[in-house]
Amino acid sequence: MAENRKKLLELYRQMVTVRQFETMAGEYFAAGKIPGFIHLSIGQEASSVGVCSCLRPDDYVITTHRGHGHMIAKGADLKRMVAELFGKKDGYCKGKGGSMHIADYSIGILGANGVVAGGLPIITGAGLSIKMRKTDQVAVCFFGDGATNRGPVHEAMNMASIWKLPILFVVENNQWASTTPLEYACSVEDLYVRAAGYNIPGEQVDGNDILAVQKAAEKAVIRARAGEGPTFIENKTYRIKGHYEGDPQKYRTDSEIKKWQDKKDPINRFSRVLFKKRVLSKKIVDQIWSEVQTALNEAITFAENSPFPQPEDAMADLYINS
Amino acid sequence: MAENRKKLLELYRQMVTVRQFETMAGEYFAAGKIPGFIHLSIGQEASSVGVCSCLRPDDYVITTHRGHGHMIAKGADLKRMVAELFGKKDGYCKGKGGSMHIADYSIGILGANGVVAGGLPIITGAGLSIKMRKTDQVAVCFFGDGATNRGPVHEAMNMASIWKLPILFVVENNQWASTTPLEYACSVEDLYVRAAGYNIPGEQVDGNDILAVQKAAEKAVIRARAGEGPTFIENKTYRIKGHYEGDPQKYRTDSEIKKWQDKKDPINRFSRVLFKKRVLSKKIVDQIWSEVQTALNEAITFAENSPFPQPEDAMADLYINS
Amino acid sequence: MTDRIISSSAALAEALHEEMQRDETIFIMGEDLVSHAGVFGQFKGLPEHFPGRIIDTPISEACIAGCGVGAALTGMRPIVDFHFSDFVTCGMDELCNQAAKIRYMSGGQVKLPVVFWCPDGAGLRAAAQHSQSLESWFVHMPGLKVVVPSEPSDVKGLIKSAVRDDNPVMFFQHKKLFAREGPVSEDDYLIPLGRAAVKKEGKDVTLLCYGAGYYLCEEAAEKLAGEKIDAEIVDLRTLKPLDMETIAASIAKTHRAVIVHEACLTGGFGAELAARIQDELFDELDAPVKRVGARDVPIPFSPAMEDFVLPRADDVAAAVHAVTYR
Amino acid sequence: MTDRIISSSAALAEALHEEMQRDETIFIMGEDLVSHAGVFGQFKGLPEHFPGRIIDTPISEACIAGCGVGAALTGMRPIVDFHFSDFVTCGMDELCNQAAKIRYMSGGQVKLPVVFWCPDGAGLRAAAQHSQSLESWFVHMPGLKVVVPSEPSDVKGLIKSAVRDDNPVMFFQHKKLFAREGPVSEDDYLIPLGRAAVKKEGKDVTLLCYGAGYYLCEEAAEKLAGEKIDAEIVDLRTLKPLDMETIAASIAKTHRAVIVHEACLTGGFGAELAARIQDELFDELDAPVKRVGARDVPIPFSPAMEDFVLPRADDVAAAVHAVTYR
Ligand SMILES: Cc1ncc(C[n+]2csc(CCOP(=O)(O)OP(=O)(O)O)c2C)c(N)n1
Ligand SMILES: Cc1ncc(C[n+]2csc(CCOP(=O)(O)OP(=O)(O)O)c2C)c(N)n1
Ligand SMILES: [Mg+2]
Ligand SMILES: [Mg+2]
Repeated sequence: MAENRKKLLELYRQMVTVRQFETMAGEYFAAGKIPGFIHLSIGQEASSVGVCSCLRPDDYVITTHRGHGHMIAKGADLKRMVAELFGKKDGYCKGKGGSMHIADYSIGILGANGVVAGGLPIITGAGLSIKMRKTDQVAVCFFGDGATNRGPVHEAMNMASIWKLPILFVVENNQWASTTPLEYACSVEDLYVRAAGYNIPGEQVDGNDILAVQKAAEKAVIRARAGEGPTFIENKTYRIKGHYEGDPQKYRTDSEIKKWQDKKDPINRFSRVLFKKRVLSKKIVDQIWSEVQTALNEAITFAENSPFPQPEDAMADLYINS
Repeated sequence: MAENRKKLLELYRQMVTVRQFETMAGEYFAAGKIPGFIHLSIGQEASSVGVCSCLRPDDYVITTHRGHGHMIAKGADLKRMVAELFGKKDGYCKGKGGSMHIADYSIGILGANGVVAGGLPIITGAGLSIKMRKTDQVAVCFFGDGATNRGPVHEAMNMASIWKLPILFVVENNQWASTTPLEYACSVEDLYVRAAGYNIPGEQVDGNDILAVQKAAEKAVIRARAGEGPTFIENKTYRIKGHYEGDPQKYRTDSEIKKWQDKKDPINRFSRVLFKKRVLSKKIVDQIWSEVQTALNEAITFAENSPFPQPEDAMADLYINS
Repeated sequence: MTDRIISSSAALAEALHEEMQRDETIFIMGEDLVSHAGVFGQFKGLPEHFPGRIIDTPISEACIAGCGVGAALTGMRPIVDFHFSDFVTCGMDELCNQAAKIRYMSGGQVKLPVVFWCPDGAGLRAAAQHSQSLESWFVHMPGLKVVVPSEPSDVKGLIKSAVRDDNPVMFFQHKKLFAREGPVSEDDYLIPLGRAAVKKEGKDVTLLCYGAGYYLCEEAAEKLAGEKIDAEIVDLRTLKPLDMETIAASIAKTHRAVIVHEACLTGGFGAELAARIQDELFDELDAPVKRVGARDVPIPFSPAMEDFVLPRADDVAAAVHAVTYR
Repeated sequence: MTDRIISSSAALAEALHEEMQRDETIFIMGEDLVSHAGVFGQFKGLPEHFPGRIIDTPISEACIAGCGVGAALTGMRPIVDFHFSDFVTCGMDELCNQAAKIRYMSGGQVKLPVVFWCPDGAGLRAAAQHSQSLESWFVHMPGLKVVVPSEPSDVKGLIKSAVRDDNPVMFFQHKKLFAREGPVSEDDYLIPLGRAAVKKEGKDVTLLCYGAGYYLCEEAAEKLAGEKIDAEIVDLRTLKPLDMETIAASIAKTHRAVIVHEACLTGGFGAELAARIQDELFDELDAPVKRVGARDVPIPFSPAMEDFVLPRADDVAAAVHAVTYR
């Protein structure tokens, strides 16, 4: 019971961490501290945290252009994350990748990807590798609803199925792909139905309910570790912020966004549950938010203090000597 | 009735034409008259003829590396076909394409394709064009069971569905993709089940029963012309010859092939039906086979007499002046 | 009629507006076009004026490119928006094995009037997968034409020619140049594909460039003028077909050439051009042909590194010094 | 140990056999490999000896290539068979946006030991979509290495180095050379990537070649010998990294260079090489660098046309005449 309580609190803390990280990133982007463009996952925290809570450190995760949450949930170091977003030398990629290519291979993050659906063929290779090396690792690929219409998704799902690879295909169906709604671009309303075309169990999950996500992921992980093959999980959720920071969002109304805030907000929802279970109290909430803020402040200080790479550093890290 | 009789005889004649054409091609290939490599459709005649019998001259067809049957069924000129296989100047492509790239745009054949599944994105464009030009044409794409695992198939089916394009996706499931059996490479046993993932009606048809094929195609064509969108038809059949002429076929047994010959042969099956209906008689059969042979002989003579292109002709036909 | 000072985006939209008005078989398809008039706002006004002819697609680059092929084969004149030129990688088969080859493989039975419109280039801190300049791949693919305009007036005249061309055309525009302004005539004019422009006359060295490289040359030429080096700037505008005549005429005058592009140096278009010049104009050259391009690494994210990797006007000037020293 | 006369296919299979024995993380995946030991029989013996390590795949080039990336990132050393090099078009994103860039984008966190094995080239009457030589695309993509062996002994030594390399390597072998025989040592030897071979010494002209081009040069050199023109043949073997040192040494001796490849001329690797030579070795050259390659059209089907499009030894000789005339 105490154990369970601890776990629930940890889930809550993780979601708060993702939320605060993203909020911070939006602010620092607006302030001109983060170059390029960034895609925030506010509103989708239940998916990243819920799924990754079922994983071991040696499991693999591939994420997308909207990958900060997955990084954090898999255990990434906030300091090096912020430093990377700032383009600093102590960033995960020494400033070479930025938000869209952030990765920490030491904790099994096989990279974010700037190419939509770019991760699916790679995760299939990771799954094949697990099978050939005969470990019981699992490999998780997050991707968006928009990504589901790209060909490599089809190739990967088929291949993972015929070889029974230990893979979780996790669609974060936030109902929008940039300016394009799912209902326009996608021939089916519910993405999980496509799984049947590959003989893969598919499930649609309330993606803003972290316990539901966790339950589905847990089942899929057990299946994968047992060598029974891949699972397709559709986490139905909603992107609260623009596609990228600065997005004019002419394609949707404020009232649509509103519908997904407050009551449906995954953190609010989970905290209501935890309050009811008496796991959370106002005091604990304040404590967690302020601890996370402290950690984040440290990360920002670290990143601010980290030097920019030297221009010539651009020439390093392309080939490895072998 | 007489009308119907004529139509049935025409179907039979077409199947015989495809069969004899392919047999001839195999012989001329073995004799060194046809350069490169060729893929024959013997055993699959019910699919090509059955589907194309539902089409108008202004409808579009895209075929594959195994495309002679579709060409013939759509009304191509045997003379120019043989000439192309021989690499002659009077061939459809002036000897530039050969078997794998044979095409007759004047009868709506938008090309064979040496790239497996290469036709699917193109047919989608043809379907879109029909819709934009507001005609009631339909566009048919043939492809193999092996092709179904390529990504562009997925992209095309989704796009055709969301725009309700007038397309027939016709899989000729001959159960083998080169050396690889469907049951190994494909995560589902029945390919038509994948159609549900695109909200497209899908149907599996006994692909060696030409009347069954015709019925399914007819329904799909009516649906397409009515603006109701694409249909997915899986013609289950079998490739009697090797993947290419000269294929050592170590991957399958003679007895497996035998199972699909004789009784299951699509021409034999159809002739049994026609005999029963008294549409065919021994005499008519002989007459048709010999008429087809005569036409084919003429085509061969035409092709033999056609000159080879001049070496420098290679430099023509790349760009059009505009 | 008079020239106005407008941006490359505005020039593009104006040209397409005129063409779409003229020919109703023209349409534009790609991702995220309608609501923001293209991801860079480059099609401003078109969605309202031509409803149903600016078509949003799912994220399916292979099929989008193939749609361009299929529609072109059946009576339409599609313009396919590739969103970011980096994603041509997702449609290379449709571009290179289909669009480029179909007419030829058919023995000339058909035409393929399709434009593949690709916003390319770096400098936006967009990192390795959103910053490439890949034009040289397509120069190495018989059957395609390749156009890379620089100034807004070129954009207008060249996109019109590309749209009217009956062959598949790869059309690259640099993302950082969309907002850049220049004089553009109100006339309905065409710039033929395959004609370079001498944008500045000079007698000491020929600067051969296209796309963003043009502005580097302009800047470098100004600096060099201060050193009494009189550079001629030839903006190639079309890489295939290539206007060797204009190039040769310029080099016959200057006897020195520097090629400038943003694509990474090794295997870039500068390689082909330098190879041809040293062969066809060997006796005209008083110095080797120098090339200026990005360094041979992926584009890094962090600003100082990205700037280091990309060619600058100073690099152009340095190359000019190297060839005028002799 | 002794040399045997064996084919390129046998050399490839032997080398892979040795490597797979040595390192159990090596495996081969691709279409139609197991039953016929590869579509050209190039992996003869391997399916029996290494069951489960030669893996048939569905027809899914993008995912196959991506599998190579994913497996390489997680402790394996995959060899990805592309079936025909023409189909790299179906996996260009995985090759160029993923394999080539992942290490760099990650700031050097990982290695990617993967070989993309691509049978290329024309001459089999296989027409436009089964006959291309596309190596120059990958030379223009930082992060990839590019290897193109010619003789069986090179195949053996180079594939071993490619397999042991921790970077992604594009490995092209010409389909018509599989059956071609030559002496191959029984030793377990490596040919380092980035080292060219002077295969015939000569003093009058340097023939720079790789892959099938090597045999054209060999044939041409013999003819030229009859005319008392003494050609040196430098087989580059690796295009990236490139052995400029050996090239420079040869040209410093001959002062003339002809580059030979089967890829179509415009934008081919010869462009890059000629551009570098005329720049770096300008004062050594007594004549322009000439390039010999296929004509700039897709490969046509009919034999006389295909032969006309492809470069021949006579073309090499003619280019040599052009540069030795001066
Ligand atoms: C292959 C490719 N095509 C297009 C893009 C441009 N793009 C970036 S994100 C995006 C939308 C993705 O939508 P979705 O998969 O639903 O993910 P989300 O942004 O909603 O998390 C698009 C079109 C890209 N990065 N890669
Ligand atoms: C993209 C691509 N990959 C691989 C090949 C090589 N190849 C040609 S036909 C074929 C098998 C095709 O099988 P299927 O689609 O079932 O058609 P079938 O030959 O049975 O008619 C393969 C792998 C190709 N031509 N194109
Ligand atoms: Mg989305
Ligand atoms: Mg098949």
